[in-house]
Amino acid sequence: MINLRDKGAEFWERSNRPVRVLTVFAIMAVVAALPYAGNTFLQTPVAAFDAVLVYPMGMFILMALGLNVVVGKSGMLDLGYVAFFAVGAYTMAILGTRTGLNTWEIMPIGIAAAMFAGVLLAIPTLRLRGDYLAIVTLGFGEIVRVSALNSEAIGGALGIAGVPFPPGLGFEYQLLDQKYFFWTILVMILLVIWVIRRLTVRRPGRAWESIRQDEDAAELMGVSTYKYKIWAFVFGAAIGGGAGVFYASRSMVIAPDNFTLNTSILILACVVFGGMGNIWGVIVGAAILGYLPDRFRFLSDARLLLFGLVLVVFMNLRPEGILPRKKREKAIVKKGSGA
Amino acid sequence: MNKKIISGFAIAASAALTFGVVASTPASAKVKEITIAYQGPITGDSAQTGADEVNAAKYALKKYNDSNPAVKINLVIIDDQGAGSVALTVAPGAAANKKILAIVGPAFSGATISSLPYYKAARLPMISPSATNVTLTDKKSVNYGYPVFHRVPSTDAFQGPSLAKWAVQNQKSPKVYIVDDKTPYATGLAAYTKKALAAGVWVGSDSTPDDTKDFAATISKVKSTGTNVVIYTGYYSQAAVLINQLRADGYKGDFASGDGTLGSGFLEGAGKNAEGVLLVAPTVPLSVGNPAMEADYVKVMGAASGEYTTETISIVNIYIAAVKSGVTTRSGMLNFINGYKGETVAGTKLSFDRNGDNNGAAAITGFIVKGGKIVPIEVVK
Amino acid sequence: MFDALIDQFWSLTFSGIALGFIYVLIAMGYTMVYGVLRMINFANSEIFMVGAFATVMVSKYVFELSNDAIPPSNVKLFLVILCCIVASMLASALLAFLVELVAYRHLRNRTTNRIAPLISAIGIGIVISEIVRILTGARTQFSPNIVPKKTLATFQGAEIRLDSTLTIVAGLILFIILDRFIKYSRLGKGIRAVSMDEDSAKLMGVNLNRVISLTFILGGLMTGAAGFFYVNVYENVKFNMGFSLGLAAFTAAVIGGIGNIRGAFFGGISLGLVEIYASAVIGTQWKPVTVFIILILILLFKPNGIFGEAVQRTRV
Amino acid sequence: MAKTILNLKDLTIKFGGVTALNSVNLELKEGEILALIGPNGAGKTTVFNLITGVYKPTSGNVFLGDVAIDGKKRHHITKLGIARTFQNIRLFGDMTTLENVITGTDVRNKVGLIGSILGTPRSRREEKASTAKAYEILKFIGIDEYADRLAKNLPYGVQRRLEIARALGTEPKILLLDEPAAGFNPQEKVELAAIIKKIRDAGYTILLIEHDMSLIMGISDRVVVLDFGQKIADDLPSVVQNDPQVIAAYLGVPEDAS
Repeated sequence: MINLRDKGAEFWERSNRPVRVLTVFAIMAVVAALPYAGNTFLQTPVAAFDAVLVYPMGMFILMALGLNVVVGKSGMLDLGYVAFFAVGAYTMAILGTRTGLNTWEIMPIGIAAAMFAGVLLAIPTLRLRGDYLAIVTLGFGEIVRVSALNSEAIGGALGIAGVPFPPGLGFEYQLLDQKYFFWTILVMILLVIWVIRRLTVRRPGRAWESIRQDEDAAELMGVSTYKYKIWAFVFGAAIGGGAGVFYASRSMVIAPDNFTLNTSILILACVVFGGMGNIWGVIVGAAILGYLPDRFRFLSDARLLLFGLVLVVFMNLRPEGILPRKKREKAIVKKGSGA
Repeated sequence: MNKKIISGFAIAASAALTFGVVASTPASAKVKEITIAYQGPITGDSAQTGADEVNAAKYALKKYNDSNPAVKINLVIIDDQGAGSVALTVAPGAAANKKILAIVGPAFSGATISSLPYYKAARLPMISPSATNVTLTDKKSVNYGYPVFHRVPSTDAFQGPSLAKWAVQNQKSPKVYIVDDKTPYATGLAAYTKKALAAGVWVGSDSTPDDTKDFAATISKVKSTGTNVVIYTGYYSQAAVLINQLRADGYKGDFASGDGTLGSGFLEGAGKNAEGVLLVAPTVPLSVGNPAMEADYVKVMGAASGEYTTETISIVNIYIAAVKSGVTTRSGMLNFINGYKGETVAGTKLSFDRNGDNNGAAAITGFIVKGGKIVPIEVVK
Repeated sequence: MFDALIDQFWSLTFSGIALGFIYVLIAMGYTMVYGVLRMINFANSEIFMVGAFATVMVSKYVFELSNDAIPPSNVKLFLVILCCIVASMLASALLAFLVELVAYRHLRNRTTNRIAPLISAIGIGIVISEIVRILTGARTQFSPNIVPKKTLATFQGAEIRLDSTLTIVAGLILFIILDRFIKYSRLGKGIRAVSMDEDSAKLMGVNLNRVISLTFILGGLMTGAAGFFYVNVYENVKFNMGFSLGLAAFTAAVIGGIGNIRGAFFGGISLGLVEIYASAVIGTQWKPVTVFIILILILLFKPNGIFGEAVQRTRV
Repeated sequence: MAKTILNLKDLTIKFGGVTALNSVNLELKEGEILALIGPNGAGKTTVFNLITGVYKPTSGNVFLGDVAIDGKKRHHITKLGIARTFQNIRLFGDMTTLENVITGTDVRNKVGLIGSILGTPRSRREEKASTAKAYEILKFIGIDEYADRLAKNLPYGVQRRLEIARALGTEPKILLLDEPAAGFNPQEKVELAAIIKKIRDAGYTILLIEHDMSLIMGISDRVVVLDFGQKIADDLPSVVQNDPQVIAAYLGVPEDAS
């Protein structure tokens, strides 16, 4: 099968700076124009295409990028990622309905809360090995959901309604035309990509990569594995929390059933489907898995069945995902000057 | 699933979404077809409720469309899986699709709450056959559905006290244990039921999430409190599981439940354990309220009617009446609904107050299971 | 708060052990597969679900039992039990075999990525449960009463019922048979060899594919039996029933030390008891929270589960 | 006499009931090449694992200079100046050769997550310095032509040498080499010997596990022999070579016969 990743990378390397800039702008323009593509073959029946672009697609991409740092980059299997999304969303919902703070003011608080939850979970559990970590994180996700469900003070089963919309930034967010939401989330995604790219080519990225490949060897080479694993976890949590804040503000209503284990598994599927460890792959995977169920909504009864089949068949055909991890022989650091 | 409807809808929807510029159908143009939507769980854990209601809607529309009317009515099905999270994705689509003049549903309160902002913004009228959460028509609540939300059944605030009263009828000194299933519907009903019980009657509560298989812990509490009335406020399948385990463990007292348990599914699941169970509901099943129509329903649909059939058919009938009177827009539909005065297919009065509640819905019927049938006894006031 | 626990202690204990045995049998499906593949079989919950459905189908359509009819007795009862349990075990074993073939075998040879098979298994789990939903409908299906819920004896005020007793006794027998089989039979030794060291097992001439298939089938047989016992006690099935039970059983396997079948035995029984005690004390709605907090605490102090893994991963 | 840089005092470790090392004493002098030899299962790699913190000794201590390092975290020990290679190659296969070495140099870097995200001057300075240093080391070891190749695709001999390069990246005082010549042909062994000497001459102290006697005799200043977890000899190569106890251990002659 064609290695799309290498083709893309080859193109990138062959190109000079103007071509690169042009490519980036062309892609950005196409992506940003997506909300206007509702009447094309992309049309999702029943659900509005512009809304689908925001959730699930945009949100999934954002969360998959965050989870990818944990699973794809550092090799820790996290099945409870939705917990951080929930913490962010509930922070937004509680503060948004009870204080005068607006979405942008709550954003850092929500991210901090999710990071705190990340530390809380990471410190006792990150010493556990892979599969134990999976079940413990899964349990954590359930603990967060069930606690929200059982706490009448934060709405119990009904959740919290009337979460304020984000205040406009020179434009007004609209309910029935979600292009501003999409563009906002696009900016968030770009920001996250930029941060992850920076980390990947620098010391933290190498530390995570070495932990993923051989944790013992990494530690013996001086990598403080425990510290970097916590950082990966907390960094992933921050992205999940930020996504949660925005989600709650955009949805206006949140309830515990928005944060089930299914969401965690779906996000993990996005990461693996796209290609673990490769941010472009993860983005493509999340976009596809977020989009497909709504595109095939007309199948109604057989929709989930088809989704399951796609996962099985695709994993068997391309176990490393659509755009697999780096395979080419090229350092991603700049060549040394003093060599 | 009717493929023609779906593909027709897909085309309509794509046309409607073109750059958001949508011309609503001019009133003067000859309208040949009107589209309404059903919103509820078609897939997911609660799919049965959706299937029952969709079938009821299909039945009512088939009756109408087969009579060769001037304007036919199409049904679009919107699957929200009964979950707020999914409703958030589908509601914007329904709101933006100007072909849809009105919604039958949403079936569940949680999904309704999530959908409301969109339908309010699009002024898309909705009448729910089964969303009974009080806040939806509570002026002071953020979930207040005015002006678009309406419902046929009465709220949990009415059902709760009736359930409390009906449940204790056999006991001289009742000791009531309340079990809910942690859904918005059940927790709401449980709270109103508990509030209505006389002092000292309530002895305890437990919440058993709807994937609970083993009720041993709940049963132990029922036994150790000396309970003689168990009230379950959730849905029929878990109600049947609970009563079966209660009886198997030797519980001899009464068992009572609300409208979530009303239906043949409970009888099938509980078998002879269902005998003597006390039920209340803001409705009557079609088989009870209108046996003639039930017989016809079985003939047309090939199966007995399910939950909320009476409500769903009545709602579709309102829309049919609106179409017959020449309504072709959402605002026209909304005016028609607000001015509507009629009857449900079970013969009770049907009109809506300012908040969207059914004026005629306050009557809660009490039922007792006798001889393998749910028999309506009297109105519980 | 503790009234119910103290008052109904033996009754709760008895229910907890019966539930625990169902967990034990499902946990076998997880723990054995983990032992040889080092992978979580995420489709095991659906394998269990299909096993449970098999019992309902056989009792309903082969023996034409119904909820209202008098439960069968004596010879017929024995025959019904036997046919149901065999049907459940076979159905689950066949499905487990297919799951391995479709979701794991191809991937195992193609990638070292350990999460891809996980997603593939999750995918096939979705496919199985959706097929069942489309075939049987989304509502809870009730099973006819198979084993009469007769009280055999009372102990300290707790009623000891026939259906739970059957679960405990037969569950124990099945577990012992499996334990012996793995310990002494040639095939069982193959499984142990692979779970200790895949490469040297291969060198010793163990047919890896056959051993892995066999492990799935054995796990499927146990999981299917759990399906029968579940229906026998709780009398209902639903397309998505596997999820919560599978999760609990998997937790049980981890508590005992995943890959270790005796550990899973201990884990299953203790989880059954803890769940029911905790529900009685602090409310059923908090059950998942209690269970997972206990799991986290156990793993903090015993990072490989209480009994440890059957095989430690070699380090450095 | 050079001063002692690494000091193993009465080091004992037991696994279950088995004593893998029994009261081993060993001194490593600054700037020397010390070879650790012994039959299979004698406990050589166990010594490495104890020094690098993989195992905690049952009793006894490991001193780096005056500091007891047993019980310290592994990455901390690396930071204090001990680096190792692995008998079975454990490179980061999905990284390039250069990245492997840079990962080693990172132990001397100070920039954290936030600094890396913001791209602070220090972060940029450190990244640049690390890359330059890694290139230097690759050149020094003679594998710089492979800098951009993925480690897992390298020829076997280069992988072995990359292990050494990665360890050097951590700027150790002491380099522990675990069978660096395993699987090498005579020609490669000669080259390796030259590299090891070159490393020592550059100021590193080397502790070496090796089976190949000619290699050991050629480069080591001193040889320590382990057998069944006990130190049975510690002397100049030429002396050890003729020690009857050592010969017995290698030939498998029962000890009482020696």
